[in-house]
Amino acid sequence: MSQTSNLRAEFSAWMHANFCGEYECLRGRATPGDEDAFPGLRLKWEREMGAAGWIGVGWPKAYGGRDASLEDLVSFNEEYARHGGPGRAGHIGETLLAPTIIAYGTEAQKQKYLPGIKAGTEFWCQGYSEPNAGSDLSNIKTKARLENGRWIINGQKIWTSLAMDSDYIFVVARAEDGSVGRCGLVFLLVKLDQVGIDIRPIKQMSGTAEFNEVFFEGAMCDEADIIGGIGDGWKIAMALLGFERGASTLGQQMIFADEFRQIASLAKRNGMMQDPMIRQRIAKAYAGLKIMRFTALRTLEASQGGELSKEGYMSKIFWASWHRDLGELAMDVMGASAEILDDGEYNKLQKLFLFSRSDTIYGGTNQIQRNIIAERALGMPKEPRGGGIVIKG
Amino acid sequence: MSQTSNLRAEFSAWMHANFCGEYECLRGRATPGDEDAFPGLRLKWEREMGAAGWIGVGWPKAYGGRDASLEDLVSFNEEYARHGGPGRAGHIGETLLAPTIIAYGTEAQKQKYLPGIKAGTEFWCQGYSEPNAGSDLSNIKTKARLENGRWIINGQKIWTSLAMDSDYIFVVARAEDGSVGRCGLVFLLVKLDQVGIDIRPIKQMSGTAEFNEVFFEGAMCDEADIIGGIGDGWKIAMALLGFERGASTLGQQMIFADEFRQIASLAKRNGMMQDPMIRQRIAKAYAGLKIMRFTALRTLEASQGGELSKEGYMSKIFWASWHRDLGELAMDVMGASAEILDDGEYNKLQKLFLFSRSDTIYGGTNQIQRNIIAERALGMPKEPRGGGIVIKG
Amino acid sequence: MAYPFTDEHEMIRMAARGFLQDWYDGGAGPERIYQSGKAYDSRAWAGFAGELGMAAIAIDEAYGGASLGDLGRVIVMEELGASLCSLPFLTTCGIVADLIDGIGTDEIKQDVLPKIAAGEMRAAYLDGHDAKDKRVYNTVYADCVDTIFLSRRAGDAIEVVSIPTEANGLIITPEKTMDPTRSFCAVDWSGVAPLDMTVIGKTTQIQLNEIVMRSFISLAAECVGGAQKCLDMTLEYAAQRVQFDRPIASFQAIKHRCADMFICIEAARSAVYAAALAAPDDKTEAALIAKAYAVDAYFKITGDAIQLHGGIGFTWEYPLHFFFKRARANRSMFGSAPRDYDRLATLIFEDVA
Amino acid sequence: MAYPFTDEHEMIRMAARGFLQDWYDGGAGPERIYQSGKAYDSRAWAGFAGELGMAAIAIDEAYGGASLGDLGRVIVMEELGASLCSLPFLTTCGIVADLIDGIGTDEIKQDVLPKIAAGEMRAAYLDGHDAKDKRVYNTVYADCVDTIFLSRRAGDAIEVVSIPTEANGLIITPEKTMDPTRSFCAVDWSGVAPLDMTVIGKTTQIQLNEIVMRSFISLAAECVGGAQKCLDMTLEYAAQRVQFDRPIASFQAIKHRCADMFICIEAARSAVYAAALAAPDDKTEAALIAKAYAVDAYFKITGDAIQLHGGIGFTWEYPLHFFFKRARANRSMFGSAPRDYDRLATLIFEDVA
Repeated sequence: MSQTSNLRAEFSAWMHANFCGEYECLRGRATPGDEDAFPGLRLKWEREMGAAGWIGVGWPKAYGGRDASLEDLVSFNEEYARHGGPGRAGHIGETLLAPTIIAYGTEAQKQKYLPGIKAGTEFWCQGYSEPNAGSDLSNIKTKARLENGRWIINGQKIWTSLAMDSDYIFVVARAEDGSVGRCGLVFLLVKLDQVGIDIRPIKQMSGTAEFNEVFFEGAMCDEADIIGGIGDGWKIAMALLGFERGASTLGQQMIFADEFRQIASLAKRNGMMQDPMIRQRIAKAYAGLKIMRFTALRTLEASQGGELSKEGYMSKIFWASWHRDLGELAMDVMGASAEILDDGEYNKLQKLFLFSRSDTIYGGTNQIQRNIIAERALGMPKEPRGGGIVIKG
Repeated sequence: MSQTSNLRAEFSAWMHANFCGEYECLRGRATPGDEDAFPGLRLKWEREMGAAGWIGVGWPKAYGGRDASLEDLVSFNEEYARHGGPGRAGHIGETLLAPTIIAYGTEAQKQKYLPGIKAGTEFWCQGYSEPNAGSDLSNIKTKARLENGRWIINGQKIWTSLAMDSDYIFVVARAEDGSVGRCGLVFLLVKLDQVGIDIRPIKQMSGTAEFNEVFFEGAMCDEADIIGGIGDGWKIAMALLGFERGASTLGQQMIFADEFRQIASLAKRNGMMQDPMIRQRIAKAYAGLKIMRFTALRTLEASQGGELSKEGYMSKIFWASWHRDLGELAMDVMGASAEILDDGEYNKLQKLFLFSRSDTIYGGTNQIQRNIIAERALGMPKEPRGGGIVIKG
Repeated sequence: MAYPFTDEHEMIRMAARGFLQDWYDGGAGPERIYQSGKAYDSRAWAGFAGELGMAAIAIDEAYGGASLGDLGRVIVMEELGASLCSLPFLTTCGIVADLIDGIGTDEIKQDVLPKIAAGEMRAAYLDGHDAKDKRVYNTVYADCVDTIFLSRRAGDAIEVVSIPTEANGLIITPEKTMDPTRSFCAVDWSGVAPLDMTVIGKTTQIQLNEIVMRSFISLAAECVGGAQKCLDMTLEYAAQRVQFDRPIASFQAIKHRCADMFICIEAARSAVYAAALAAPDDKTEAALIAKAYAVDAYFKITGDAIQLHGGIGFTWEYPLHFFFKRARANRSMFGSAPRDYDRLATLIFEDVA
Repeated sequence: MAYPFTDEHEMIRMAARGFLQDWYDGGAGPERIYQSGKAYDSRAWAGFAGELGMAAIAIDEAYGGASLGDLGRVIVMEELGASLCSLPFLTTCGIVADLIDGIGTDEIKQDVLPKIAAGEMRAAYLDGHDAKDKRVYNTVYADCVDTIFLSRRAGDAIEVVSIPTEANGLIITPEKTMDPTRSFCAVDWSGVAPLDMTVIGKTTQIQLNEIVMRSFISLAAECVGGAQKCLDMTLEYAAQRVQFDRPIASFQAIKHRCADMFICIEAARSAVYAAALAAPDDKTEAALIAKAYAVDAYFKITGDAIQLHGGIGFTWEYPLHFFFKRARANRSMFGSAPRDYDRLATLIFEDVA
């Protein structure tokens, strides 16, 4: 985190010049809990960013990236958040799938898929979870079989965010009959717009629909649209998740900081700042923000050395729990008006309150996070799977 | 809880007339965390109570009791606490062992053991836990073998309270070689004053020693000093614990109420009552007291019908956690002076703070209580024992 | 049947539960109310209060009631809480019935209480003491009742008047709220002619508080009923949901969380029953405890239930969110739990030396 | 070696740890201090501060120090926390060294700082601003140092003076405290002749606060070190303790509790390191956060550790209780965490629109 480059200044100037006009209404929008805001305009904004070369700045130069340093990526994400840029419709393609293709894909896959991501014209979503593979992610039932040079896919994925706005989905499916758990899986790249695929939005308690069910009934992709080989699906899927712990968490934190400021400011205006207990909670929320930021820096610095440091495992549960508590604080700061829907709609803080209940669940529940921490960071023994006395004795 | 008898008035008058003079110094003493206070005088006080017929009021008349109703027992315990009577050195004999002997013992055992308990001249302690049988109470290693008409006992018990002041111990031991868990156990009545028994106090973090280790090296008792038969040990041991959920919890609650009043009164004197967060905690502690009382009434009323009602399972964890929180509150109310030992000794509230850390552990940890509630009150599946993938797979 | 209830209580509970769980219909009931855009169900009122006779539960026998007092109301409110059925029971058969019983003249009692007992009158209560311009913004069920009972200052005393909701100049504006299953209205009575207001009686602030605070017990009972329903749903889900080849109910993390939910609910239940049984002198304190404890418990339990259900827990389709929103709304009803605890602290410090 | 530390830092940590864990000796160190009745260890000071050179860590190179600043001090304090070694490091090498560096004249710096760096001077700090009768009751390590540095009001300014502990009329009374491993004294300087007081420098309340609050970071680091030690002990115990034929470390209730302990400690660690690295303008805020968070974390962790150890956890023989008592004592040191958070809230609300 020592020397600075001019990327921050360059990007900041670009945002200042371009994130305005018709895009003004996207300011601070399309964050989690609000992802259905202005779908068309958001995709247009992605193309704007792509055209200006601001997608894939962290990719290697060979694939059109700028090979930006960690420090620059942090700056990039911070500037984006500071300018109030909307939630990135392309982030799954850009920060998860693209690095996976670059690391594990064939040259043909790189040629086929990276340009559309980079241009902000092709969007991706993630096909991991299934109704019976939630916390137990390896319990995949979706099947893929090879027939006449094509993969035929049958099954169901769930909790797929952004599916309605996406062009492609990457799918973890079971290719070997009779295989269980992490074996026999494949990682496939599948076009969404085909007859064998049906997308149904899942309405959440916040009234919005960030997540979807995706049904596969004889859906198809080319034989070549597999990353790795048959049986490598689990490895690729996990490698992709590894890219998630990136500099974008710092951008997320700036969104959180913005939400926090809104709440503190409301408390100042409506007099709740006089309440000693609200003061404690405001101060603790602020401390949590600072702690998240420094924990992310520790993790990022450590991951530069190639090792994932232990404190990295706490990031998900910490931010999720923090954000859920922030939602409760927001309601308490609103006071009596917290219950009223102005214009019959949830306002931003009410949405935060409702949506944040899913934060501690999606992407690995708090319970699963504690398991992971106990086993990977602390080296404690694994939980027995079924087959103890519970099922058979 | 409808009609009243004159037992409350009678006992109150007796306490008023007799709990005075030399006994004055016992007022409010010898509660948990303070059990080493005035050992000699406490035993004398027990004899005083015994001589006046105030031990075993709940026993059947046939064994010298008064066959008191539940309501009378509640009154009795409340009056005792209200007068500030000291922790009862004889309670294990009176309220746990005696009912067990009455229910499961032989006539000879009743003749031999009940009179000493009733007179307040013979005291009992409990030999259940072992170093490797803590939460897993059935993992008993202490051995008992029958030889020439005597049981010979070898092994070790731990967390035995009042052992130093007791005359007898009841011991759960393994009589059948090779038996495991709940099988093959015996429940023996053993005199403590013999060469084969060594008692070592365990000093706690409060500096006091409520608990002891008891070592058995060829300790002996008569063949007849067994309750039930060989293999009945577990059943008897559990039946004895069942008697613990009795009216005495209401007496314990009056001790808690007294501690609470002391803390509230201190907060009033030292100005802490102005602190909004202390006010919340004081009010919540008070609410907890009231909840404990009514929960005990629900449980007692239900157990009159013979069934143990579900809410009875929460009593231990609720009071233990409440009491631990009360200890923390006490320290925070004391403020800066909380750390200082007047005259170099822990004062009553400091002892409460330190000793209460054991409340959530002895007699079944909070973790074990949650297991019990989940399995017995909520009907959830049992935990797999070892033999899952942890030990052998 | 368990203390403090008798067999008679238990029969009433079963009757109420039967009706209300049919209404609830696995969550379809609250969803229907949400879809209707009106946060009350007048047909259900006719069946529940009238035909089933539940409105009579706490009314004195002399006026056609069942004389079952706070304990009877607790039974009904627990079941209402478990179903989220949108009925003005708490205001009609709680606050207003108690107000009339406490301060009404014989004549008024004879007139009104039998109507309430028969389910023929629905009523809302409105505290207008500190209202600016004869307007308040937080009256529950004002838009679905026949009569509004308004307490207002009259010199040093408090006066309670009734206003028929069809009175000219009375403006009742229902609000959209986060909890869609309980009506919540702004009421403006500035245009009501004095002739349209009937004086029910006069009282003191202290007596009024004592009467109104009995409704804290009902609110607390609603919380216990809702929380219990959420725990039941969670236990059922955990028993059938398999992950890692085991029902998740067999995982200690789930078991212990459920155990904590159980403890929390049973503690709240004890507080509620104790308050229902409390002697008049202890009523205010016991009601404060019951309400503060139960409101916190309900919010915690609904949050836990969502968490333990995983993904499905936060969907709209699954009815947990209705309970969560009710629990959250109850945190703002009759003032917050921290305020209750602060009042309780005042009572405690008055009491100790 | 992990961010923000360099290899040099890591070497220092290993040296400090080696010395202090030998001293700790599985808990025998704190027990020996308890038995001695004196809550400091002067021999350990000679070895640690002098021979090992740890006293020099944050002193400027110009005065014979290592110039490692707050981050260097954090390393030492973490290790002191993990061992409970009874040394006046925080006062000598923290507050007093910073005071002299911040407000002393060149002459005084040249005189005192090299002595501190060499471990030849031990110092206590005493805030006498609001003292009645020149007497305070809460000075740590006053009975084991050479010099006491007293800040006091001098008109509108603050003046810092040094008093040798052998000065006539200086009365230092060690107190027995619940935490037996840190000296805690009442100090009465009413009988000290002005001649025995040397003025170190003058400052403002604001500057003094800034200097003294840097010691919050050290206190917080001590908490992190102690908490980590307690988690390590717990993990070790859970791995070897078998119940129900399984190591208890395989039970989810234990695993999840340990995971929560880990999260809590790592969060406190982040707060402490962030404060150590904070720019001068952010120092006060960062130090407040670090101290409030770490003090709460430490108390929670020691309580959890006792709970997870079961019966042995609350015995005197097992050293956890020393950590628990230290953690509790830290809750009262430099004011409480709620007070810190309230101050932080003030800073936050000054900042937002």
